[in-house]
Amino acid sequence: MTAATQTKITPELVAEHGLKPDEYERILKLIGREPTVTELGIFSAMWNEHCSYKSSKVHLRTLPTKAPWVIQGPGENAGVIDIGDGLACVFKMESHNHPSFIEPYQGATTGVGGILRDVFTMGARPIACLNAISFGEPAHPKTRHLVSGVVAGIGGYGNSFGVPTVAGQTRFHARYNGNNLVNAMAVGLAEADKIFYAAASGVDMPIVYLGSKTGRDGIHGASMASAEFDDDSEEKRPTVQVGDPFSEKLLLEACLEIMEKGCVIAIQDMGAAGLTCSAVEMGAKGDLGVTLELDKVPTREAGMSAYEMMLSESQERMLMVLKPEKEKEAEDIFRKWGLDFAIVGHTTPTKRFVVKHHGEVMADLPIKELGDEAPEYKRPFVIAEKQKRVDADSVAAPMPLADALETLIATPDLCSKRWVWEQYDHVIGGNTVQRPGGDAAVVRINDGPKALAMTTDVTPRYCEADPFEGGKQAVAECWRNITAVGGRPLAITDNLNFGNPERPEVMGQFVGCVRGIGEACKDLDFPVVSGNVSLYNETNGRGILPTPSIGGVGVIDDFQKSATIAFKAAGEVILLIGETQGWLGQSLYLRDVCGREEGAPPPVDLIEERENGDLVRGLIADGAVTAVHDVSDGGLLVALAEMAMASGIGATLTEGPDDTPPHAYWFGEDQARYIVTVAASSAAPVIERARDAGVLVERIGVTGGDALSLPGERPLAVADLNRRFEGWLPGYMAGAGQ
Amino acid sequence: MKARVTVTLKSGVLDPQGKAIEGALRSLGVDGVASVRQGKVFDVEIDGADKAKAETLLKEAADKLLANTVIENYRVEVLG
Amino acid sequence: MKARVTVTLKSGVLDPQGKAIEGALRSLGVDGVASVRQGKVFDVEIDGADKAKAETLLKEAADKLLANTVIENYRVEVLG
Amino acid sequence: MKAAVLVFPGINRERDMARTLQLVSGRAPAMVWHAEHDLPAGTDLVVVPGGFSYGDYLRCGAIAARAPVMDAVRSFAAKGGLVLGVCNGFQILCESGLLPGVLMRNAQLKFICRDVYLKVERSDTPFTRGYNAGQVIRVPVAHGEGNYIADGETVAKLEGEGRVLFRYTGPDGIPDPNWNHNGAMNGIAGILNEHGNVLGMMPHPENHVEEVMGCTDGRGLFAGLVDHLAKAA
Ligand SMILES: Nc1ncnc2c1ncn2[C@@H]1O[C@H](COP(=O)(O)OP(=O)(O)O)[C@@H](O)[C@H]1O
Ligand SMILES: [Mg+2]
Repeated sequence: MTAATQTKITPELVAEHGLKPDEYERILKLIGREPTVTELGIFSAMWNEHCSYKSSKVHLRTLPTKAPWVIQGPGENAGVIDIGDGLACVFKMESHNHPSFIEPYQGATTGVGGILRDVFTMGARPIACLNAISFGEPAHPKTRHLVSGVVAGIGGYGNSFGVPTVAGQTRFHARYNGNNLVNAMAVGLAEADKIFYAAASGVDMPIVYLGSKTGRDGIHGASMASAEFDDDSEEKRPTVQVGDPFSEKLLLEACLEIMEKGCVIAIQDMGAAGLTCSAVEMGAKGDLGVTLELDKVPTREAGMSAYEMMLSESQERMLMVLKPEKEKEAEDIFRKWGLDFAIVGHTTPTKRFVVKHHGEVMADLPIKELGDEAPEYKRPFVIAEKQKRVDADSVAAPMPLADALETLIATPDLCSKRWVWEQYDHVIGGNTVQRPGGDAAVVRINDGPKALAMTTDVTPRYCEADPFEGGKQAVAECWRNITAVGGRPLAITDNLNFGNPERPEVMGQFVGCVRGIGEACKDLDFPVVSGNVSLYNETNGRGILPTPSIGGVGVIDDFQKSATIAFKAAGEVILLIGETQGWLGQSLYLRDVCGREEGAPPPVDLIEERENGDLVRGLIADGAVTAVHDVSDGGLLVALAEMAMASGIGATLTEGPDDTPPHAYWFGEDQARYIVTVAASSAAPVIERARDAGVLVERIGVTGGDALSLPGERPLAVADLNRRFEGWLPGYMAGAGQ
Repeated sequence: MKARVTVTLKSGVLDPQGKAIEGALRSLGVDGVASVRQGKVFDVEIDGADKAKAETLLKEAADKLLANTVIENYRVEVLG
Repeated sequence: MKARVTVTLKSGVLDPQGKAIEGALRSLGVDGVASVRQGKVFDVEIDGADKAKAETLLKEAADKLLANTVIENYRVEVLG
Repeated sequence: MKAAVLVFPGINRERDMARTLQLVSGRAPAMVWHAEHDLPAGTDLVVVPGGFSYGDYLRCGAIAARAPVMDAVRSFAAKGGLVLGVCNGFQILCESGLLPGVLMRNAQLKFICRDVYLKVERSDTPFTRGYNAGQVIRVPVAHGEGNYIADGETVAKLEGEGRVLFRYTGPDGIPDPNWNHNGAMNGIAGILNEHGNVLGMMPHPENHVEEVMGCTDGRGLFAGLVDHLAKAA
């Protein structure tokens, strides 16, 4: 290591690599000498927050990850669950927040590309994408530009790659002004006994590089994702990666083909810190060393250094260990698809990670320790004091209920997101049973009758007000949405987006949310099988709202029995399942109608959640109900309006209870509730069935007509409501763009 | 007044389009092309006859909309 | 050798993209742009040093692939 | 029906198309790789499916239109063979000279995926005999560049010769700019070549053929082709 050691490792250089002085000390102790600059780069990639989870690991370990149907929990490229019939569902969610702020289109595309790769790396063909996106307040000068770029980017990649994007979430809040969030989820299908993993096995096995060439893309991208923004971060503008969905589609087909032909021993995609992370992971997981010969790496640009090649984040690349006797066959398949194929190294018995370039050893590090010895922090945290419960009687209604409903359904958070999901091809594959717009997407598996139900959920304002209840609620709502279409919820992936963990109050939000998520997962038998953490989402000292996005998957035995939110016919009885106290704290009514963002969020009773959900699922399976919708953001009246708008059929509603103020009854956000409709003749048996199950149920109205009528209020024509509901987002996006 | 804004990818930024075109030319038997990078041109008609003003205007248009300065460079020519 | 092929829409052919850009510029407050038409440039690296040969090559590339001559014109410049 | 579905790199609706052909005709189509020089013997229908061949780079369909297999398709069409291009397939047929005109960026400059209504203008073609003239069908679109444009003369000819087979309309079959999501001239969604044996269309009838999935309006196109080919045989 002669020439390589010539770059002096100064404290400044160490700091530029995002390594703290004590972390550098740890490196010196671990290797017993000063690292080369390439080695420093490798450590910075492996030990940054993004790859090492150094602030979050201790807490993530507390999450429930097991169930009889879990084939692979966290720790691989994606989680894997058994969905019966010899099939497995492979899924994960991942963030691309910082890149999407700097270059929204490319940031979003590469986010989608990355998560798709995680799924097909495991041998699964992607069948659906989902996303959860958060933007700053609409009035902020950057918001429109970010929305338009991110949405076009998510669509641009998924549409071209050829996977339907079927569900997601879109929200706006001032706390995302300087840090928008892009969380992308991919779901794939594989045969349960043909899952591929990252662990290499066997000494002297060839390591093969596949896919696109390596360029100087996003060098330090991984470190960037772990650094706070300040106002001149837009000036620093690191090279952003450009997504190439065309190459990834070829990579998918080529990978699945060589897997099918039995060529693959181990496979790992190159994501953040590309070659470094993937090679180290393959070796470390297989208890083997790895030697890389960088002269063999296909490059896009001349004169790339070892440092650059090890840290490049060029997209659409894979690393594999192939069965030596199948090498030729694999190469032919890759050449047929027009992709690069090169043997760039081999496994060794030494457990060292050795990188050679131009005949020189540029790095020689202990491979296990690179991952295992990464610093792990028990960062101090403070859990914020709980907010007071808002007494519904203390909230005066500033306007009639009808006006409030009209206002709410045209707010940025509650309005229709059609403008977004119409830019996503959500029908390709011919299996999309429920398109975006319902509680959960339903995607038929092969030719059915089985289907998967999937959704992403979180209510950040609840998490901010009470991280523990908010964490629980995110999981519960996800579970509820899957239930509402008739699905049996099986497992989740989580994407934990927070501010700077070095601030105790932010760490407190993180810890609280993780505890809440864990509790809900345990009580609902809804384990975590994969996930991702994104910290330092903070600008000028102000963090984002805590946003633990939950992506859930469930199974429906017969997709033809899945329920939808649209009213089906006039004259049907509308039933409300679950208890309504009129909880206004943190409700959108309180925020967007009364202008008060305050109070304790609605508590989540997981036992009630389960009982109510199990009842609803049973009713759907038995064909006893005609429409189903869970009650969430905006409360009961908003949910009813959504059912009416989805069908064009109105409803006449009955008076709420005397002991609850009407606006609290109609707009409160109490949890564990569903609205179902039933044919008039089956109302009584359904009510009886609920009572037998110990579940609260009440008749709240009858469907029919073309307006929504509340006692004592002017009737609201469904068509008018729909115009308002559909109007806000396109109107906003068409507005003067800045 | 006629003007042209030419927008090209910064060097080092991946150009998937260019790459695909290279491949297509090769398979069409057009030999001797080492590399292709694709960019955009905007032919703009501008009101008025003040060259300096036109240039400022076009720079503004490029910065605000026509170019994505994170990954692209642009050049403005007022042709008169 | 470096060369550039510029492909533009024939006049008379509708350009929805250009139209939309005009509208967007207006709503961004960039005033004074009467019309925009969008085209493409291809920056091509050519093997060898024979200018005449390069030009023939590029014309072939443009005719065969780079331009859709039903609606587009092209221009070839060898920059050397 | 012996259908051949062409597969170019980046094509992604070939599975949807193959499943539909199998479902409606009872026979799986041959999947034909772009590098082939010949179509399978006995092919009586060539389908160019949707997707993003070559990433839609350069111009949609431009690179695919110049693939070796397209020479075989051109001579197949010249002999009167039936060719159907859907979405990217339509773009490829235009680029390959088998159909006139071009498909430009959608007027809104956005990719749009939604169900649209199409008026079937004629029922006396192999592609539309499964429908009644004037019938309105609902099928999905999913494209960013489906805005059909041709010079005035070409459009006049297409209209005059009854070669516009599908047109975007409202649910009532009446043309309406609000229902022309991509801004195509005259609401043109699908056109026929001069000899009546090559159809290109932007919408995806292959995604609306199954009762259990909620809509079968796309089925008539394939059922009509099966019928036509059975009678011809
Ligand atoms: N919040 C979380 N909950 C559960 N598992 C997590 C979480 N965050 C990360 N993981 C798991 O840690 C592993 C590493 O994650 P990540 O670095 O995001 O994967 P990749 O390297 O594939 O991008 C994955 O198996 C992932 O599922
Ligand atoms: Mg991965």
